[in-house]
Amino acid sequence: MSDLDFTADEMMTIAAARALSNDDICFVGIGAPSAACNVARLTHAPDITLIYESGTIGTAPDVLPLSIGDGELCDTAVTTVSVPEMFRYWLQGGRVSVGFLGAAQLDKFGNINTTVIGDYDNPKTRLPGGGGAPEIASSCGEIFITMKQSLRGMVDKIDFFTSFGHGTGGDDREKLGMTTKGPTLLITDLAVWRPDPETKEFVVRSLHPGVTREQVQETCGWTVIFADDLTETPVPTELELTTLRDLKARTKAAHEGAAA
Amino acid sequence: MSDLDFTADEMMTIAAARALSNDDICFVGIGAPSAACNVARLTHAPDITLIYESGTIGTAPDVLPLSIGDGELCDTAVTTVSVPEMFRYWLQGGRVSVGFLGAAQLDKFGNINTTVIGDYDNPKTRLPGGGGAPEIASSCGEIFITMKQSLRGMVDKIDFFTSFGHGTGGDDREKLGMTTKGPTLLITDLAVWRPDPETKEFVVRSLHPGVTREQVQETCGWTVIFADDLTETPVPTELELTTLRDLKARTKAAHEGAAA
Amino acid sequence: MAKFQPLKDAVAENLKDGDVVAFEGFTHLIPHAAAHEAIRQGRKDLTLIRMTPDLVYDQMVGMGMVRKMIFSYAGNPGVGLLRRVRDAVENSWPQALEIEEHSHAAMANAYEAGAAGLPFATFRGYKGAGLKEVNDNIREVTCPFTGEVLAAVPSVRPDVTFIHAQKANKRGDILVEGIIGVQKEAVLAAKRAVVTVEEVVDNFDDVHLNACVLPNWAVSSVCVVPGGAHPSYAHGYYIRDNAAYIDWDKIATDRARFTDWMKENVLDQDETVFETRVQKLKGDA
Amino acid sequence: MAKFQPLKDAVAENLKDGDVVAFEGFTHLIPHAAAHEAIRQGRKDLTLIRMTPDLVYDQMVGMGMVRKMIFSYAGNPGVGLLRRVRDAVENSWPQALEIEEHSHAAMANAYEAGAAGLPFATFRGYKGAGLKEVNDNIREVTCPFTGEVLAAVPSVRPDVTFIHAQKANKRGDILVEGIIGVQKEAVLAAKRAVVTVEEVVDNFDDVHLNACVLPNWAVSSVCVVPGGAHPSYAHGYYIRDNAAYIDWDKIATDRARFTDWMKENVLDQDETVFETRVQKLKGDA
Repeated sequence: MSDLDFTADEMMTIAAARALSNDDICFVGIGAPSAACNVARLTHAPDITLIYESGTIGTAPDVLPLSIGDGELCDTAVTTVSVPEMFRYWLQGGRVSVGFLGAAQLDKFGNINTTVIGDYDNPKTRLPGGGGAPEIASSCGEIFITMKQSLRGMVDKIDFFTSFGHGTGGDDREKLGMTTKGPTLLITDLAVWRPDPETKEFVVRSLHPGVTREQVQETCGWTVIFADDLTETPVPTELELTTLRDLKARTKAAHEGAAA
Repeated sequence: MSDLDFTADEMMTIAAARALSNDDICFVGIGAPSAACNVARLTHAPDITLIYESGTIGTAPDVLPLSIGDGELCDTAVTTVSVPEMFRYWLQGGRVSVGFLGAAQLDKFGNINTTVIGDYDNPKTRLPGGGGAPEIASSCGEIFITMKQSLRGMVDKIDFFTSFGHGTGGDDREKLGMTTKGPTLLITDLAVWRPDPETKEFVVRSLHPGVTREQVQETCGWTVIFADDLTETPVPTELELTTLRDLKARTKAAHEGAAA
Repeated sequence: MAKFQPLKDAVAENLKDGDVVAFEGFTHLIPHAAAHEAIRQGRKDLTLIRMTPDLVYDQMVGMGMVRKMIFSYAGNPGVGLLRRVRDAVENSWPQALEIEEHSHAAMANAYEAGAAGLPFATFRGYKGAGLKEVNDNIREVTCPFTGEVLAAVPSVRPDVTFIHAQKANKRGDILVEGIIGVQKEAVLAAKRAVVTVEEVVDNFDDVHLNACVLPNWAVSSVCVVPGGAHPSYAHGYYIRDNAAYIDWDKIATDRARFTDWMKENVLDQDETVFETRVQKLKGDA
Repeated sequence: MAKFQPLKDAVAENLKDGDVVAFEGFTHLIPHAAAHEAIRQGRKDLTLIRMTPDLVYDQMVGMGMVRKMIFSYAGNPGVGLLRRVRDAVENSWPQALEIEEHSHAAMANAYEAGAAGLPFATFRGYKGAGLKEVNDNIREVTCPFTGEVLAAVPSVRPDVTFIHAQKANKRGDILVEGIIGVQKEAVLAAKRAVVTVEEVVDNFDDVHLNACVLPNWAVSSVCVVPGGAHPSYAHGYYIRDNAAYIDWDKIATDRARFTDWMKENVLDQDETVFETRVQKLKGDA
């Protein structure tokens, strides 16, 4: 381990950032995905194209947006298009390589629920709903998911299929006529997961520094499979950590205060 | 008759211009309709909205465009939208009150052919085709048609239904599910025609000054019906004539020469 | 043809009890002032449409004005849940709320189809998605060339749409810039449209040839309400009041606190208060 | 990701015999220079798509490069017929030309659907129109909500699209302004896209937020060809050479005169001639 101090949250964001490349066209969900995408842009992937569903294409915000439509996104974008155009030409048109999503509930096949806890018609908790996720999940070349582990979040059976991952595994996507890869990566605060090529069930490929198998299992509602060649996630570099912390600090200042 | 000299062509354009009102949203075909629409704008209807299918909304050209997409149309427009938006939101959206069309062949029910003379697969003459006309004819609130009379142009039976007028008359439009009025006015170089309310066959309502019933019939391929209350088209006013001639002179100079 | 009039008159003339209404704005240019006027006028039995119902719909639902909500993301963006909407859905307070839920793609396409005068929208969506099972307005069409089965939803056709925009010119043409969302579509899909603007300028001669401009004949009423999008923002005028969005989460948690806040900040005010609210947000816009 | 390269290389790399190709431009920004390069390279057996095939398609058809043409208005705008197209259709000279004919609304919707990745487009059109009887690619879909029967056409998905635009920036992003036609759709609907531009500028910082910009990753090749739209025009650079359009009508009337003109003005030239041709047209642009 390095002598750098970092939180599990920071490790999660940085591990997620590393998954993105300079050539990616990335459709960014709000929250954790937004931080990861911008850390990627500010470190190893300066030319990555970030797209937010508000219509902003090729944005380079100096602070993280609170909403997906903050003015900062538009000011720094290559262009800003209408929302119908965004969903028709850019997302459905098949021009996005990676969709980055968060999740309230997730199962081991990458299916996501952000709609309701409990029954749809008589919900225990009404969540915000899917927004762009149902079509992000089917139209992007592949899907990265990032979320903090918890028994409430990583469950054996999600209450509602907001967006489709690998269904019940195997070739479920192909059966529905989907030609995109679906979830290919899950980054939590404890580990990096990838689906098994056959079953499509998430398998832990690396544990973040200091994390044990037991911690991963205790915060996950399904029986976790660990890769035979399980490795340790490389610790954050100083550049990665500084970039993330500066970004968070700028963001906090911008959202708490009013205008300069 | 007035002591003003004017040609049959000028009378046609001016009679057509008079049919347009200040509140009209007018989809302008090229050629004769374009001259009439702009004479209306430059005389009694200064606030008329002229739309060309190139995407220019609310144009006020100083010279008549040669094509439907001259730069002048864009420079003077309230806004210029993409062609898909033009056809989807503005035309199909039902926001155009009058569509103004010319015709190569026309029948007595206002059906228009600008596609082929002869058989479609083995044409005697291949014409340019419909362009925007098929949907202009069905989507605009009503249709005005303007053309010079000739036995070749005003025929008993058109060779091809480029755009639908009143079909075989009566309620043919309703039968096809159309809710717009279709052709309500025909202005030729000899007369002003309107469809009979029941049969939908064009009836001559007024003869241009100096024109006889015989002249109208000799240049028309169907048996012409004249209104019981047939009148004479008012002669062009000096303002109308001057406006049209100035417009034509500016246009000729602009199209023959190169840039200033 | 657009007429310039006070917001009070525009709302009274254009919004009726039982209407299907969209107050649109995709995080940017949300017509808060117009929505607050509708709340003051006490409209009832409304069907609200919006991709991203946020604070104003939370407020209208909490005030008992809403029978049904058609939407695709009912959250306080970046903050969390809409607590008044949640209370209505989970506990029928202050009254039951019927919901028709879609994805963003479906709603964006439905507005587009509405603007295009079509009865439905087609898109490649809802594959494997649970909303298909709970929303009877998600159906299918088959491509007559390839046989591919695509999703279909009814077009959105509001009785009236409210939007906020940056500028009108003296003729009543409207300019929307920046994140334009589905505002053009929402206006063109509606029978009537009311636009609040930051200011009126002489003309749009300096406006880009292809800017998003709505001609005056596509709009019913134009009302000058500076700051009328607050706590949303107007690009070029003032920035988003992110702190207000974060605060709302606390206000809306509690029914009594919500009711008090609405009285003080909405019912006992008029639209002139918006200009004051954005004063401190003008620096960086 | 766009690469900057000479027009000759871009055409050679992107346009193959037998391709389905769109040289788009709605009277404005017609990619004449790119089409002339394609003529010089002697491509064969092409399927040409365009709403308004005008001079360049008349020329390509007359040079025997075209197997099929998909279009909605085959005229010389404001002047008359396309005489080489007519000669091919009526007399099979220099070879037979298959045509697939649509209305503008159908073609515009077909490009839109192509850009949107859909297999077909739906619209309310072709009511009572004769094209339905002669074009098997005009079919129907039924609204699953209202039962209304609408028209359907296959989406346009070219192998390659060529457009001309005003500017690229150094990153290869493309700016199109003025009458933007269906250029964005034509590029996004295609597998590959080649863009000729008037000039390259450092950046687009002064460009309107909502201007029509194609990001560099949506384009294959960018070629700097000043004047490359002539005798069409580039808004802000030079005006339409209306006299050249009127002249074309005489040139194209006669097969021998056409052939001579093509040799002198196209085959024996290269793209640098376009800059010279627009010199006299720059005054009023």
